[in-house]
Amino acid sequence: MHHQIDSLAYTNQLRSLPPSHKVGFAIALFILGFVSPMGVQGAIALWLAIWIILYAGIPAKIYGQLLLIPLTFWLLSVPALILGVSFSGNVNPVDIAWGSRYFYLSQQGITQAQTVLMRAIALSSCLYFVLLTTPFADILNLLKAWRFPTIIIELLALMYRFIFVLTDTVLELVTAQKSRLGYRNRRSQFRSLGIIISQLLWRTLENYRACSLGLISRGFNGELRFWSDRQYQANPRYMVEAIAGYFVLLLLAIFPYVDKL
Amino acid sequence: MNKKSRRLSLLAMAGLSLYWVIGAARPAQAMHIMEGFLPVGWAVFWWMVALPFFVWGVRSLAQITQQNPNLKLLLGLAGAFSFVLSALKIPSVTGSCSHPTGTGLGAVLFGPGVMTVLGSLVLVFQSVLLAHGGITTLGANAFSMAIVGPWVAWGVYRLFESRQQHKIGIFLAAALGNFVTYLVTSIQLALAFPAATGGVMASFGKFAGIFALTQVPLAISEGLLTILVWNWLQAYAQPELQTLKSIKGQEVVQS
Amino acid sequence: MLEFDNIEYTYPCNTTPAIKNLSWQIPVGRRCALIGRNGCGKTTLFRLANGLYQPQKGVIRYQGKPLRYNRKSLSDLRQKVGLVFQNPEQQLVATTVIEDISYGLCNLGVSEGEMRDRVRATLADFDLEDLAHTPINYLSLGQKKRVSIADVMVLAPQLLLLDEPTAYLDPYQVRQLRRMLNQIEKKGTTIAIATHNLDFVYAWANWVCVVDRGQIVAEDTPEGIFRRSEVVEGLGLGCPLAMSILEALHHDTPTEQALKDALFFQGKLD
Amino acid sequence: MLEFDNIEYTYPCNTTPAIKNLSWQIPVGRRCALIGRNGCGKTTLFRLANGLYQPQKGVIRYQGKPLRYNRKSLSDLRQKVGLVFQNPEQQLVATTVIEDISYGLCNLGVSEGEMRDRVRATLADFDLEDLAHTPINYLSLGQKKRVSIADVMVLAPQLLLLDEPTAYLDPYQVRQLRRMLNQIEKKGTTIAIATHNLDFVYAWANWVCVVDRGQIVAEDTPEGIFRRSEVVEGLGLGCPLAMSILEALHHDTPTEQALKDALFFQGKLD
Repeated sequence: MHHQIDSLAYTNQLRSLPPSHKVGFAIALFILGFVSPMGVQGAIALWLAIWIILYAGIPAKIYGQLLLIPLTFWLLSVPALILGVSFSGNVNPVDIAWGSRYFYLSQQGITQAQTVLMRAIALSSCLYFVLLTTPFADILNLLKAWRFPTIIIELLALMYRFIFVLTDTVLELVTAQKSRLGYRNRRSQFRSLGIIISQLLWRTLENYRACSLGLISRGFNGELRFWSDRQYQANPRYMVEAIAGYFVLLLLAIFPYVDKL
Repeated sequence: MNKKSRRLSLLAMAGLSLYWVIGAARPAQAMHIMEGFLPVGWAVFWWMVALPFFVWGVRSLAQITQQNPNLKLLLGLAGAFSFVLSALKIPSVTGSCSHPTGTGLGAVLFGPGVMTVLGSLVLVFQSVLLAHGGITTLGANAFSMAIVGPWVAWGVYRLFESRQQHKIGIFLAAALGNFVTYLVTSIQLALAFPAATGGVMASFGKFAGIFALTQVPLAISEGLLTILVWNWLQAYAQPELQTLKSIKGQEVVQS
Repeated sequence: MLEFDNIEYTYPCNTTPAIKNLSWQIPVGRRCALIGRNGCGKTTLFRLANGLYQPQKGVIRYQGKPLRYNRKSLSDLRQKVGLVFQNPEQQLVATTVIEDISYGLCNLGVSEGEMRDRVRATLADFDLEDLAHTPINYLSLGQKKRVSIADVMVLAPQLLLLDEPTAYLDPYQVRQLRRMLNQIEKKGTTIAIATHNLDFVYAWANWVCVVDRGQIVAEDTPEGIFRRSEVVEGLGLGCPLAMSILEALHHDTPTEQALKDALFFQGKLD
Repeated sequence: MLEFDNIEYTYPCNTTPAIKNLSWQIPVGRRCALIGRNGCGKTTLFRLANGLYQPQKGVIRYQGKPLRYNRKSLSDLRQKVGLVFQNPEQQLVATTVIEDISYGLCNLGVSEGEMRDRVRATLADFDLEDLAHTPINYLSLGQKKRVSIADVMVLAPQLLLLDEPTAYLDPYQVRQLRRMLNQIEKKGTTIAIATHNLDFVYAWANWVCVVDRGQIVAEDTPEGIFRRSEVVEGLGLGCPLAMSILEALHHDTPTEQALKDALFFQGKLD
């Protein structure tokens, strides 16, 4: 429940780059990663690891932990992808029989699992690059510039602010319960959690009442508008590397097709 | 040769089972399809399916908040509440811990249309703050978690509410809201990765089977927990429930 | 400036009024402190002054004109009468510091240039320039408190109301707050606070109003107020230590200088 | 009783430790007060003492035995070392007063009869009998604070830690709190508080520890501590007014009685 990614995004070394550059770079790689062969996907993942760890200064350990998340999901689905069940008898000699069923390793499944793994790693890297280098306030400003519906931007901004307030509340409540011997067994776990959720809803509405007064007292007129003069500095060195690197990857991606022609 | 490859195959399967046990130990976000998991075609397809629901939800929210701008704040807080709820760890009846979906409680408290928008935004924050789920798979995840889940929960709740069986209604709404989310996710994975023999149905059986072990007990836990919460709210938070009716009530008028 | 005429206010769902038959005028140019037990109506009074609640009886007048509860008049009132809430967590709603400070001006619809000037000047006044683009979530409590005052001061109100400004603050931050209030006062803004911190009241205020059960039961200079036994004993508020000692030793001229030194020492970091 | 041996603790997601190389012993039978700036580590220290956080380095010993972080030992520790949180809003976890007070005992799984006796006795001790079935959300702040202390005392701890007990309270309630603490002490419970309220420290404590940047930088009697300039000026904490006046007039015998009277007057409602 600690919002580590957000605090890294706000302190990382690429924070002052224009968010449109960072997001644009990630989207371009994203599209490339979606359609390119596995080798290029691997190259994208490695290159972005350099950006994230070396240029942005995100601790390698934390980035590794983040990459474990897609990996875990992949591991979880691997059996479903590559294990086949057949009721029609031996497909090939290595199958294992269990009653009338035959389990086998599906060649198609193994290929699929490999493709999915590489794609997931490459695309997750692109997503993480944005998450770890661009603070949420910058993303919101970008969405504003891209003319997303106002109501969505307002809701995102409010949710962002109050997720932190409510998380603090929950953490305090859980700590208080633990200090009074809560969560000792399953029964007390259920009871304590029931209380937490109910209290959380109650406090959510308490916050609503207090904050709406706060908004009104500063002249709320139906819209939540804010102003900011955040300045960004484009970095030529990074721009050159991004563009040059992207072209190399693009060539590598289309090379096999050119060959076929 | 035959014997050797047979042993290899056994070994591979043992390894896979081990992987799966390790994976199951942290099923935390098993119900979010991770970034990059779906092929282009299916990613786009689910975006296209989810988008109309989302747009419809946003438009009705825009109308509600135009009439009563103060509700924006309430909606933002309700969204934050849903996020924090889904980040809590609840004990599953099997002993492990996992996250509730919160779609059942959310749908009953805020209404299913509102939950479509809030649930989708919660998914955005889950990927932004927790790195769970993704952007290409947002369409697919939103369809299972923010559209099918809440509407099923809402339908079930209304059905039992009309028969004056509130508690069963709440339990089933929460449990089914959670369970259906998992079923839809399994279907989505099965469609994207049909098995070589048996096709989509066989594949669905495999995905559903794998996630069932973690998800069914969790659905029951979420149902039980939601009853506890509901009892409390009924007994001590009547004025608060009235406040929430302001978004739900207006939504019904809209639709 | 702001005048309450026979006001009564009852919260919805309550039966006893929170404010009853209250007639009062905020003293212009004075440093005014409201004291009273928890739940006596101080906060309600401030919210009435800001037009957040509409009294069921009586009239509130701003510069002689009765307040009307329509959008235009209220928006005018709230520019002139700023209110800082007790809990900054419930007042800050934007993502970053600069956005939060700009919120009030955005609602007024000022021009881009004026916006920049006023926001930047406020950031400088409250020593928040380095924090301008910091997300609210990463501020410390003292910083949040500072932002919550800056939020209101950016609108350049004529009257600033602060509800429990010293709550959550450590002694060092309380002294910082006092410096901040001095600066605000120099710009011509009248300040009124509601607080439990009697030492702060004695050190800062020159006019004290005692609130009890929804009414102003006494107002006077701090020395005058804390000499009254119905306040000190009847309401159980007690007397600021500094004053009771000064009083006890008042006729003892030789030691008065030493005492004053001690009092001065107390505030020497100001 | 409770002993910290070279403790270091860093919050997850933080780089600088909140507590660093801290070795300290809670003085048994003394009224101990921890003072220090906001964010200096007082609260963290109390939570370490309650086993809520596990230090990355060092050992915490309770009655000579090193604390182990398993369910059983922690549950034993938390019965012996009670912790009252700063904000009662975040400590009260049940629905009604009586349920909240019984929460800790329910978790312990005591028998029905013992439960009734202990809860009833605690309700009586804290003068909460009339409020027993009131929902928490309808209590006033002062009442919530009382319940939050009763919550912990029902477990009959040997050591009671209070984090900012005077926050949110009005002067009358602060005096009530002092009476409560005196009663608790009479029953043999050692009390330690963390606070910003220096007057309260001077009036109540007989041992003061100064915390700065995660370390205990000084400990002494109140008179000893507030005579040190590195505490008063260096940390910007200042000196309690009562003491600085007493000091200033120390050699001036004729007026000392008057001064003491004034100080007594301050606490006369005790």
